[in-house]
Amino acid sequence: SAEAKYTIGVSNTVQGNGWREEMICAIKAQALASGEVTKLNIAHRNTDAAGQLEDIRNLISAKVNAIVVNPADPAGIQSALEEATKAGIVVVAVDQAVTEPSAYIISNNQEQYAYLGAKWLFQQIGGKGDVVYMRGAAGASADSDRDKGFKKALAEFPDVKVVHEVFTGWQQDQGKQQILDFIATGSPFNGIWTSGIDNVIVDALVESQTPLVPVVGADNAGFVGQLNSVEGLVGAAVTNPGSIGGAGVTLALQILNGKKPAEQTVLVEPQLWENVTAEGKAKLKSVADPSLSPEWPVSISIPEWTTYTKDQIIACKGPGE
Amino acid sequence: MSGRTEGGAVERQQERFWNESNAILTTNPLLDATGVVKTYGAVVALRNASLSVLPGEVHALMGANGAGKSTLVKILTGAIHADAGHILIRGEARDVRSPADARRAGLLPVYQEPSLIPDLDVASNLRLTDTPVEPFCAWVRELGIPDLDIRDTARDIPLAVLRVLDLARALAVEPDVLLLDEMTAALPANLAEKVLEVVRRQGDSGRSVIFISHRFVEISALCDRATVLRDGETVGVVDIEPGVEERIVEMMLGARIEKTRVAARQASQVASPRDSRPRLGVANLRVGTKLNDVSFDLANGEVAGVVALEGQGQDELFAALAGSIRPSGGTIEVDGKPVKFAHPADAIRAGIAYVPGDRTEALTMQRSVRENIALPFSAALRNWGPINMAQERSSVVSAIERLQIDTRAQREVQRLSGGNQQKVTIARWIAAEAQTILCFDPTRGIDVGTKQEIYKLLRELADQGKSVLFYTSELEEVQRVCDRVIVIFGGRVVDVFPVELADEPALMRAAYGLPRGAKEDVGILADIHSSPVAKP
Amino acid sequence: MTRLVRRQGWVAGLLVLFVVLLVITRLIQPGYGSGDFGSLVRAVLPYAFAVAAQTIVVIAGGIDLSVGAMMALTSVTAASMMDGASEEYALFVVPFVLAMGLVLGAVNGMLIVVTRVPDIVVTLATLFVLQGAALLVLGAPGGAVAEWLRATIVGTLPIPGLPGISAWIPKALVLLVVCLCIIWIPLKRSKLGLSIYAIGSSELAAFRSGVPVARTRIIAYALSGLFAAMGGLALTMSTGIGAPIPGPYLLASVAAVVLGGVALGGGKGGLLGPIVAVFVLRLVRTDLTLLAIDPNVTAIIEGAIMVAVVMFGAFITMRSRQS
Amino acid sequence: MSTTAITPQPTPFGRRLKRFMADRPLIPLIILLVMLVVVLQILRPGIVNERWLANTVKFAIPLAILAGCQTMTMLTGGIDLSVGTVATMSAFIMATQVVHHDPAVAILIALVPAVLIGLVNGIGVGVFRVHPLIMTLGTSLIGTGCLQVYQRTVIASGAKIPPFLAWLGTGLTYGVPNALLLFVPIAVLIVFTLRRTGFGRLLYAVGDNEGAARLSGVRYWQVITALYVISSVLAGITGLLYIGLIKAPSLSLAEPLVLPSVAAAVIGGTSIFGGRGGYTGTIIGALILTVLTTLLTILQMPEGARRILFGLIVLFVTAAYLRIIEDR
Ligand SMILES: Nc1ncnc2c1ncn2[C@@H]1O[C@H](COP(=O)(O)OP(=O)(O)OP(=O)(O)O)[C@@H](O)[C@H]1O
Ligand SMILES: Nc1ncnc2c1ncn2[C@@H]1O[C@H](COP(=O)(O)OP(=O)(O)OP(=O)(O)O)[C@@H](O)[C@H]1O
Ligand SMILES: [Mg+2]
Ligand SMILES: [Mg+2]
Repeated sequence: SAEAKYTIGVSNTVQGNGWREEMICAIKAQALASGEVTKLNIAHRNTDAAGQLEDIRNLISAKVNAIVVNPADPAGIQSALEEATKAGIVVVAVDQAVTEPSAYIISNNQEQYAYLGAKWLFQQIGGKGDVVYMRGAAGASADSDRDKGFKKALAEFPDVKVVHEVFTGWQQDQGKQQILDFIATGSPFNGIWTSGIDNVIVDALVESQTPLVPVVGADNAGFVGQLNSVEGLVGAAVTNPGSIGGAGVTLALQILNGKKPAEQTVLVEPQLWENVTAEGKAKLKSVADPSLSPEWPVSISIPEWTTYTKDQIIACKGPGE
Repeated sequence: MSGRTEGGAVERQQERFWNESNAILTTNPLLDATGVVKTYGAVVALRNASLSVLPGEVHALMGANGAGKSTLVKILTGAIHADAGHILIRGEARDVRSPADARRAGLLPVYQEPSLIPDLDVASNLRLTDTPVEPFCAWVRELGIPDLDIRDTARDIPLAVLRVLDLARALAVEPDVLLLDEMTAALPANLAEKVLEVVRRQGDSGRSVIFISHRFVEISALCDRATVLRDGETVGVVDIEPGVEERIVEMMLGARIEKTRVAARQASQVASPRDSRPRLGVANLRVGTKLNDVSFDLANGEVAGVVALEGQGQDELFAALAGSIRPSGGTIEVDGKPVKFAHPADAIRAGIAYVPGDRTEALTMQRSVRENIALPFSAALRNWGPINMAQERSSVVSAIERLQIDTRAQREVQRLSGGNQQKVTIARWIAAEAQTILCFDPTRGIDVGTKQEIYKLLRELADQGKSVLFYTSELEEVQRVCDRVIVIFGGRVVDVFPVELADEPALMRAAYGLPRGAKEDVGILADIHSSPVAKP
Repeated sequence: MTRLVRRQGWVAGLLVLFVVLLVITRLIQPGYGSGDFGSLVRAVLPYAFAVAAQTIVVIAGGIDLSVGAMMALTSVTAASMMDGASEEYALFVVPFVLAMGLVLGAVNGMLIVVTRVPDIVVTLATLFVLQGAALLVLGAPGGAVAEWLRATIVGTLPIPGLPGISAWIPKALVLLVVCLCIIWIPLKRSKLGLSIYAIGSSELAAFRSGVPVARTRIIAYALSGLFAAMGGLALTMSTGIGAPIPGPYLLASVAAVVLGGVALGGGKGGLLGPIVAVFVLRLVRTDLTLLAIDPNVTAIIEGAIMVAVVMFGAFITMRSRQS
Repeated sequence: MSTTAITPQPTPFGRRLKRFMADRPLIPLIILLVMLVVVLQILRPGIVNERWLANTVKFAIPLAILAGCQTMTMLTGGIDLSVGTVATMSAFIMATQVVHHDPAVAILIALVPAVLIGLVNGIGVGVFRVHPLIMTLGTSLIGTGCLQVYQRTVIASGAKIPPFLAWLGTGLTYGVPNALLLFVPIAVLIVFTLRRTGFGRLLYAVGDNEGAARLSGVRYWQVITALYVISSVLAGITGLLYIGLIKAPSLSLAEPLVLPSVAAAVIGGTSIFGGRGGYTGTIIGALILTVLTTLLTILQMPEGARRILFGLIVLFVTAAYLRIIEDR
């Protein structure tokens, strides 16, 4: 392939979360696999939109060729992205859209993610009943996108009722305590929709010997394993690949090499893997990966967009490391 | 066992008709407080206190430790609020709700603890209280501190000077009533004397002063009348005249009087067996620029006094012997073996205990009396394990009894009266059975009765073969307690007196660096000493 | 002179450190210029206000855990009020939000005075309350900001005849300096300022010196709220939106306060030190990005620097005490 | 001793009650806890059952142990903000090491960083006199960074929770959480240490007046170093217990417990300025916070309102408690 000549900057605002760690590793692995990147410049920490503005401007100062950004907020970082484009830097937003028109977007469709899972769940419980709605972090924009999708599905099933709505803050411990508290109230419920804090929920159901109800989660290794192994558990994993970061690198390199995509925005549509049909079971079996950390999504690659091997993403090494 | 309340009722009845001094009653009182009550939980600080101050008089407020003097001052100046009582200022009821109110009413206190803001410089402290700078500086000079820089931070100023600044700050606004709570207790003789002069002039110029002190010399030199408190109750008001001390002591102590007399008699028998080998040997000790070349020995069974004016290096001497600061030269020997202290723990291991003059340096104020006394037991690593509660308790209780600590508020040392806090600092080392005790002004703010007990205690310790190094700012104490007196001036030992020769004028002269025998007037206290009640 | 060195030595040291870091930055990235400095100042802006808010209560002997939440609330309030409103409307929004910070800060102070609950608990409680309120105002990041407000922190202050210098004076810096000085300098000179130091140094001594302790404390918290509101506005001005989840401003503010030489017990220090400390911390961040250091190692380095600087400070005070 | 004060009139009942409470600050705290439980039961009749109690205790225990770290450090006028990181580290390291090693070995390996961080904290605070807040914040940043670097080396190895820890963390015996097996000895040890050992006394003394402690022969650095190591080890143990409870190792596992652990200690009556407080109050404080969390989970209301309510209740509980125990 082409010689290595580009420096790519990365900006990410959540640290210590399995999904985001996988995203960073995918970025590194793809940069290495492409052979076109000399150096990655990664700003990766817990911060808000203002902090991300700072990071992006620092990346501009560092004169990178492209910036792959997982935005803290679609609108909040517009000014820095604009500055980047003006400085001739290619900007690719992953995971979430941004409002800056000059930026390219390759992102998971968060609204669709929630809609798909919720719709499956509501069908699964026969179109009526009580569901527990375990959201992400209050005030996060990904959470409000997902809420839109969930509400859309809910509107299609007038007999489904949300009996309990809480924010897990995307924290395992909080999610577990919340569901255990709810179980203790003795209120009946027919299904649980989670925003990715999933395996602790199944654990809680099992531990408290509550009858298992259908659970929708993300494609985290832990949850996928449970869908395969926990007896009597009915559920579905909706993909939300962290490897979207790798896709972002590919897109950025394409643009740098003069291959602009037709559309400014590329959406990666989620898939749903359930363990009810034989076909679904087979799919789940094939994607399960017990060697991964339970917080890591199992979809470690996106066909057509990523070219690294599993070993490469697990090694989590970028060019020059 | 303190017997503080035993038999109190009878005497109180006898002394209830306390308006004995009818002579000056013709004028209206400037400040008149009656029936003041203040309780802290189960502790009754003031039961029924009254105080009436006439214009232009210096009025002593007397009482044993914990009698409620400071509490009364705090109430009069709005720092705390009474549960009951009437306070009239110039015949009018005034609601003094805060120290700021008190200021406006012309009442200015100097509390027992310094009240300058530690992190502000002196100038800012003045500004904070709207004190005019010029008069303040004039007063400071008058009070014997010629070289104060008002840009110095209060924290860096020595305690004695801070007390003087507090006083100067009060004087500068020309208050109608000045309330001085143990103003002289922490002062060396030379500064104390200036304070007395100034206070006396206040009275002359028609202002009133409420003066709290445990030193009878000062009371007799200064005051017109005295109000005596006992257990939070006013038990009498007397005119100060020759021979009145005995009566005041009786009123103050009530049933405790008998014990005190005995104590005083015993303490006056100054004599103790002496070991030939010195317990502590100090040779050519130097600390920074303050202490230059000090040498002396301290024998087993000896009480050696140290006398010095303010800032002559005595603080550094004690701190170095206590392992609190490192000497810059010279040697210290304990039982003939040279020692080097890097930490007070080293000194304590060598049997040397240090009682600082400022009790807030020595006490953990939020902890109980018991924990404070037992603190040294736990200090060493090997004693970090379980505590033998019974053993600890017995040694703590015996120390408490020996010093007659008023343990009514023992759950937190900060609730004890100043004098009782002071006792706790000593009790700690009695309980720990230290071999050598360095006492820096241990009777600061302690009432007469207790003072006698402390003298007696120090003598007893010496009789048991322990050694005591005893710095005092009250020269008359020297003769009661010490075997020998070391006088320090300018960071050097300038003279060593056997106790027989250590009368106050002689000590005073030596402390000023004058050679023995030179006859010069060194101030009011020396005068007073020749005529016990000398009133202007 | 020695007194000046003793009092301002730490701040001077920080300033030197900042300049050294600037030089290092220039070495790492030879093209680092005035524009990049402008970015630095804009990044500093919200932190600086958060730190000012923290500094004033720490000097008064307290601590304010609600700084970040207060910024979030004021930011979402401003952003949602300006959303869809006219440009002129912002002229009303700004004073409104500042007043809101002032009042909420005063409420913090009053709760501390009235309930006598330790300030750390009161402000922890208000942290939740303010955060909750922010979520009620805006459930997710959003809102808008008036264009002229955004423009106040973009670009540089033109100084006629001196284009070279003016390129190095970003408007954001001017705004920061003006906002801080307008409050801090008169305060520092007033008796109120002295009283704030006094209650931080010794509450008892302050009370006995006639300082109205309760009122002073309330004012200190009110001013803290005001600074936090400025911080919230700065957030909205730089991002153009309001975000209900507070950023990392709380811990950063405490760290910068300590790095800036303000004692956590109260009564000591000033505003300049912490502000310079914020600049230093942000510049370190920039350098780490410019150097393309492994992001996971970045956390280690930032932590180590923080500890090392404070240790160094402790070490020199120990030395100076011994001599 | 005849020194008890003579009180003029018989004290009214209200005052006597107050004084009784003031002498036993635990009682009003427990009353407040019970009140919260009653409110919960009223809002959700039937929730207060055996299962709920077990859940509450299970979740309160890790919080209570971390709050114990805060209590002890706060007694000396310090604070330990690194407990969250330390707990997370030991949990994560154990879960990944157990894949290669014996559980016992894995646990030992997992506690090594805890000891190290404690030692660094202790030396920084005790010897170099760095403010504990900054010191522990710094080490927790450093620890987090190290953990991130570490996790990259073990991504492929997966994670496992030893059944023993899962049993301890989630198991019940006759309806009683097994975690009490670990917690009761720890709690007794902490209470005993604070009340009846020399080390405990020194914590109070150092926090109250360091200078006075020094003059009594206490070496500050020894006390502080030992303290922070103990605090860190306790945090490490908490991490092991917590991973047994949550069963999902993540890089921010115990981080959310840090602020609540400080709050629990303060609600329980320990002064952040040092010298005052104790562990029994802290345990109740942890229970109060846990019950409060449940209360707010159960109440259906917007998240914003939920947080507002949480803040207000914490403030109210602390204020009410202070009112009751204040003896004046
Ligand atoms: N805050 C408090 N809480 C409880 N008891 C207190 C408090 N303050 C003072 N007391 C008690 O009130 C009594 C009177 O104390 P006060 O300080 O007025 O004595 P004093 O006459 O000034 O004694 P001294 O000569 O020793 O200074 C003492 O028994 C003391 O223990
Ligand atoms: N020297 C003493 N003088 C006065 N009271 C004392 C003394 N020593 C102990 N006490 C008090 O006597 C009571 C009983 O003493 P004991 O030794 O049993 O304490 P304790 O019950 O072990 O105290 P704790 O466990 O609360 O520390 C306690 O309230 C204690 O404070
Ligand atoms: Mg007194
Ligand atoms: Mg007991």
